[in-house]
Amino acid sequence: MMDLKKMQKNPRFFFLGLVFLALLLPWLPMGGSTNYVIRVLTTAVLYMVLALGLNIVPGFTGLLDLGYVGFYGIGAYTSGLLAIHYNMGLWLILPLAALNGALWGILLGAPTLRLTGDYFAIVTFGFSELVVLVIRNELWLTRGPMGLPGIPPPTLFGHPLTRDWEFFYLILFILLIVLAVVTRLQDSRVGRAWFAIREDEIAAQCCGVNLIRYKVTAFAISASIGAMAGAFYAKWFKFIHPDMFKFWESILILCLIVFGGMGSIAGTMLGALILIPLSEVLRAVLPQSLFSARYLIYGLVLVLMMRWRPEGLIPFERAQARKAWQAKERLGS
Amino acid sequence: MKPVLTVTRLSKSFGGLSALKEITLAAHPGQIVGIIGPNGAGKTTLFNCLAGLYSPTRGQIRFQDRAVVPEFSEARAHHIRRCAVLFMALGLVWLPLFWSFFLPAAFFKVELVLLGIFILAMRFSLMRGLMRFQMWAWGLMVLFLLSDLFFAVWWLIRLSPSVHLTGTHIPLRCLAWPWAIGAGVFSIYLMIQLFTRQVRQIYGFRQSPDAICQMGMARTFQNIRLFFNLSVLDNVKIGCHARMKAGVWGALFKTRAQREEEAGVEREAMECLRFVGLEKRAFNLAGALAYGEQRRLEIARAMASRPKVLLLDEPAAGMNPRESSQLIRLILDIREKGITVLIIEHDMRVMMSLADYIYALDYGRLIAEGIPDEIRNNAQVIEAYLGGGPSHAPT
Amino acid sequence: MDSLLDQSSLFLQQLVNGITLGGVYALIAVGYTMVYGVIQLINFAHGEIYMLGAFLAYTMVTFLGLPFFAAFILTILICSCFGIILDVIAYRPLRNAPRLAALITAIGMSIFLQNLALMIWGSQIKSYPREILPSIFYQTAWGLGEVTLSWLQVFILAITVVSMAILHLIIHRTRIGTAMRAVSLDKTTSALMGIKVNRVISFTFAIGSAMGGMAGILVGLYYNAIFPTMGYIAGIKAFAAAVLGGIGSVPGAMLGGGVLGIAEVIGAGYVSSEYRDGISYAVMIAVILFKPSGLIGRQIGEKA
Amino acid sequence: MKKTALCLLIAWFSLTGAAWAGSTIKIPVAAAFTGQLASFGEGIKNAAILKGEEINAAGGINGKKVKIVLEDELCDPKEAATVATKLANDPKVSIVIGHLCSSASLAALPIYRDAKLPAISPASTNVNIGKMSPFYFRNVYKDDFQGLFLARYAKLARGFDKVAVFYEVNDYSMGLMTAFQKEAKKLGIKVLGTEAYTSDTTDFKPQLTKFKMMNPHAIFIPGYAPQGTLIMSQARALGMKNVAFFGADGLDDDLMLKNPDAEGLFVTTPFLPDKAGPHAAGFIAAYKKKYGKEPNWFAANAYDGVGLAAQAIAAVGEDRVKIRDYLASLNSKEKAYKGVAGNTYFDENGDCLKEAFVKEIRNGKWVSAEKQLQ
Repeated sequence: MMDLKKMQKNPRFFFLGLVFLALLLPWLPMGGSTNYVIRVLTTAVLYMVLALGLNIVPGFTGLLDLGYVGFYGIGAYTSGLLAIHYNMGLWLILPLAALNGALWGILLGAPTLRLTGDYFAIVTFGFSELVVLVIRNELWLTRGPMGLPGIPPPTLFGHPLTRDWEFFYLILFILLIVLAVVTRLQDSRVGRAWFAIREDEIAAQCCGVNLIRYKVTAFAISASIGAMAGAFYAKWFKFIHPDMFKFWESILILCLIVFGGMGSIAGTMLGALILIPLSEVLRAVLPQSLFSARYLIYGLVLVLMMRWRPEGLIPFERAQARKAWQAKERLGS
Repeated sequence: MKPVLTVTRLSKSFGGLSALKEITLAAHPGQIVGIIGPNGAGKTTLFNCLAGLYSPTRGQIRFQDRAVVPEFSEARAHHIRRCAVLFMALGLVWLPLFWSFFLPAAFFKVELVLLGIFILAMRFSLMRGLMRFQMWAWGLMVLFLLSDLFFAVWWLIRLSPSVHLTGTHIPLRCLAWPWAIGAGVFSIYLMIQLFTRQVRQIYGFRQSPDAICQMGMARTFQNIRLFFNLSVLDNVKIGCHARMKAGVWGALFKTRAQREEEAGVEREAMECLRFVGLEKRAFNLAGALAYGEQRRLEIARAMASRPKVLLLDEPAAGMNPRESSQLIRLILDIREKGITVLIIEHDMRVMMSLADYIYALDYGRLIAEGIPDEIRNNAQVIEAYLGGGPSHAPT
Repeated sequence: MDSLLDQSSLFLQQLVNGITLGGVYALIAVGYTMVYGVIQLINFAHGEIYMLGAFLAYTMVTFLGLPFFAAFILTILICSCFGIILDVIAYRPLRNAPRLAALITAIGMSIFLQNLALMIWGSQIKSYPREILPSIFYQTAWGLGEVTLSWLQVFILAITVVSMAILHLIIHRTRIGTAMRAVSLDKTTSALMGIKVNRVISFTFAIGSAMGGMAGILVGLYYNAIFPTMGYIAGIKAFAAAVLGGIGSVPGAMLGGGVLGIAEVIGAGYVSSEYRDGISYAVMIAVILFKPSGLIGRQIGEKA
Repeated sequence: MKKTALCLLIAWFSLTGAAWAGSTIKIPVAAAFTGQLASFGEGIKNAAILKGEEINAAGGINGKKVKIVLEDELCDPKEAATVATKLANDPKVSIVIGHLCSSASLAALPIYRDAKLPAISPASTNVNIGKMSPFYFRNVYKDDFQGLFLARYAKLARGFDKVAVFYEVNDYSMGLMTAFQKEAKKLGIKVLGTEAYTSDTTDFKPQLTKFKMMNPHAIFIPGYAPQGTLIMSQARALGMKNVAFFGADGLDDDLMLKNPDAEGLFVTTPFLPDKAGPHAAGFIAAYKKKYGKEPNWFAANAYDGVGLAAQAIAAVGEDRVKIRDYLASLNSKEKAYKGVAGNTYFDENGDCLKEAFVKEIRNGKWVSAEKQLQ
């Protein structure tokens, strides 16, 4: 892929170009359906954030986490409840939701993280199901299946955000923050420890990496990112419902990172950018009877990717090679 | 002078067969200690015990007057775990039933949540050997139990059949209360027993591999265990991990300290690579290296943690004579840095030319020790090796 | 407040319900437990096979108008073939890939099959026509006061027990069974011993899937409802049962199924019917955390 | 990155393309036409199309032809929100008929509100929909009314005073249950117990066994038909022979007729073919002719919804706000829209009061119960 080369040449320029393009989007002419397109793209970016968050666990640390949507839901309900009962602003809610997510991440992670791959997956899955069950049945807290309607919109300097492009910019902003967090972690001691665990747990241990601590850290950070995404989601939709946080979501997000390339940040985002609008394309293309079965495609993506290109569109190795290349530039040797 | 590493009467058995029997050895600073023996003699098992990957069945390992493995028995650890699990299972079984008989479901759910938290805490602490944490968990549990008993008595005092609660039935309640209280008392008893045991065990857990690496004991592996998808440089950087401080916050906010540390580590990593002669390949992926290079990279990674003791597990395996002579020079250089080297090697030429002192193992038993010449002429060793086939005969 | 007698009969009735449910779980659990025992893979798609079994039999009975027992046998055969196909096209290519890959493939397969069924049969709840079974099945076989046990329940339990017994014999008495146990211990070595590993694995899939399909039909009969997503919850609960009993052991699956079924029904009956599904998840998590080897499973040693 | 560009391009065209349509009056109908609740959506679809054809046959609205556009949202809140945005940003759309499920309505509602797009829901009965947006109307009664009505009917017409409630864990069902319980307490009906199930449950025996021991006169199932029929069969199998079952409009589905155990079930419904007014006769006949079966209440309400929309557009043109004001102005019996399912007029919340009827299954057919509560 040639423009990946370009990315290697001057990644910063390329990146800024993308951001600029994104900022430009709402003002392009689209035959009256701007808001619709923007809404779809907002969803896509939201899933980019989610994918980046999930990526930390299976991508960086190499553990299959099927319970991610649980944290997403926790974040959404934290945000919704805080907004309704204490009408807090988004800027207070985001960190609180993140904290709550991290807390639950640690509570779940600490005891389960020593399990072997597939048992871990199953336990996380059970966790997310339990979260949904609790949300469903604890009416006094979440109003259960009645959902949580009438969440006030976020405000910026007293001016409430209602238009679609405003939300688009907001989620872009969140994406940039998360992106910064993830990249910085990736290039730090923590990130290296994660990669080491992913590559070879025992060798990592013998290099002085404290498995449990770093796994729990990864889990907590991933959870808090998920919760932040959830917080935004609640503020954006203004209505949340237990059905929005079903197991499907976890699979969908997993599908994004598998498709894009587990462990490579660019890949994850690319995956989200391709697969999420896909479902809208399908809505336009498929007849209604087939549209309800569109998850079939995602299942197929998982299987085929694993069969023919398990490393995804932008493989982890290539990301690492690029990093090495940049290090070479830096050291000038 | 005092030995840097001492192993006393170390034994390790997998199920029935014992891989190590009563091994006792010592390594002095700046020494190159060789460990030889035919296949299956338990050499690698010994290394795994030293590096903390296995927990020995019996025996003691001391590293610079610090206990890597204190006088410790697996059996006792298992007993603790059994008690703990039994206790939790009991809690899981009796609390729900008990509550479903006596109190409305709301209380019961709260109880289950608390129990859940308690169990997570318990599990976490058991796993990590964080005993203080565990005592807190127990304190919590005591509170639950006492409150339960209190409620039970309370309900029994006012036995009004009119109370409308989930499944409150007089006959069942009459059955329930002695049983519930009995269970409560029993679990409290169990708890106390556990408590005392744990207190005795507080410092009784072996060090984990990462802690051992922190102490300054690094190792390489017989079957190469590199991080193949990472760059050579990053491999060595991870080797430096043990000495670094930067945590999540440092990474997020790129604090000055963190930046300086990163730069320093990068420099040192390059030095390590230069030391083993891999600086040219620093920016390739480790997977792309040749076999010999990968072996040297493993050594570089181990060196990066500035160890006091270096464990080399068959470093010369599969090397041609030129490479292995290079290796010998490398190891001698390492010794020059004042690092103690424990080395497992089949290639007797390498071993005899390197080692200051040699321990010979066979079937997990120490059959001979001494300087190379003694070993070379030791009848038992020769016998063991001839048993292993003449090709291995010491030269 | 009702009398003690009513209470006891209520409890008995719940027990009966629980055991029947447990039988069904056990039948599905066998598929998981065998496949896991042999290639250490959680075959998420197994729940889907159970669902397909139900739908295949339904299609045969309603559209092709086959007699029930013919459809029964035929479905089981098709399901076992299907299991083999699944193994060959999806899992075999990944034998030497990292476990994560195989696991993700399994999940993908399960989603794929579920939505395929959604496309073919639609999401409406279907039910077998009552005529396909002799009416005796719907009469009570055994009634003590308020407690009733229909012949259908007896039939289900009988089939469960018998098939389990047969399975046990196959695994412990026949050559292929020995081969299975060998492969489950060590693939490469048994390959060196001249065992055709792939064939053995396919055989395992076949048997497991046959059981799954059978369970599907029985459930379809018993609850009179089949729908594309039925495999999802049932699959997870069955897996919980397998883990509870000790994954890799057939009697374990049976025991686990029974215990889980009873636990679920008692929980729903006495504690809270809202958290009914939660019970099985909780049991599963607890077992995995504290006794991964299950009630009577063999120890899973952690290799350093 | 090329791939991305390509996909974006495709997405772009399919999305933007979706908005362009012919120069007719678009009346989108948003409901679940596939998925679990498709059978409900079907009635809505049929009736809407039927009404559309009738309008066009009569020369359209002010000479313009009407185009009924079906938008499937699977009763999934997220889908509903996306569909809602699509409609809200389509300049051709000036009013929406939808949504079906209350959760979908709640998700779509803020979007319509922000876009000032009026919507008429033919089926969302959740209590707090109305007060949340001035642009959301519905020509169906609310859960609280229905639950209250059922309680009264059970007590006064059938004389039940020991009832157990077996509810599904969803907004519709629980709304009904609470309303029912409130009224039941007033009327002195003893609610022996309430048990829950979820939409993917197939084994109801544990809960039913509990009910059996309480031996109630009747069991109230405020859920949907697919589970309802299972519950009834399993109850009979457990030997609950002489317990009556009743439910709300969620059970009003021909699926029940297939089940011999459902004999004697009675449910509320906003529309009964034989109780309906004179101008309903034409609709029923046409519907039967076109689709070969009796219209259910979903059909009737959808039919009225489209009719109402057409009337509004005819009166004030295609301006969204004007239409909204027009609908809001229908606030008394006199101004009411005379539909096939009774008169439709809105209170200040955009909710409407309608009378409910009761129909029951007698030897395998839906017939209106001889005892009605007027």
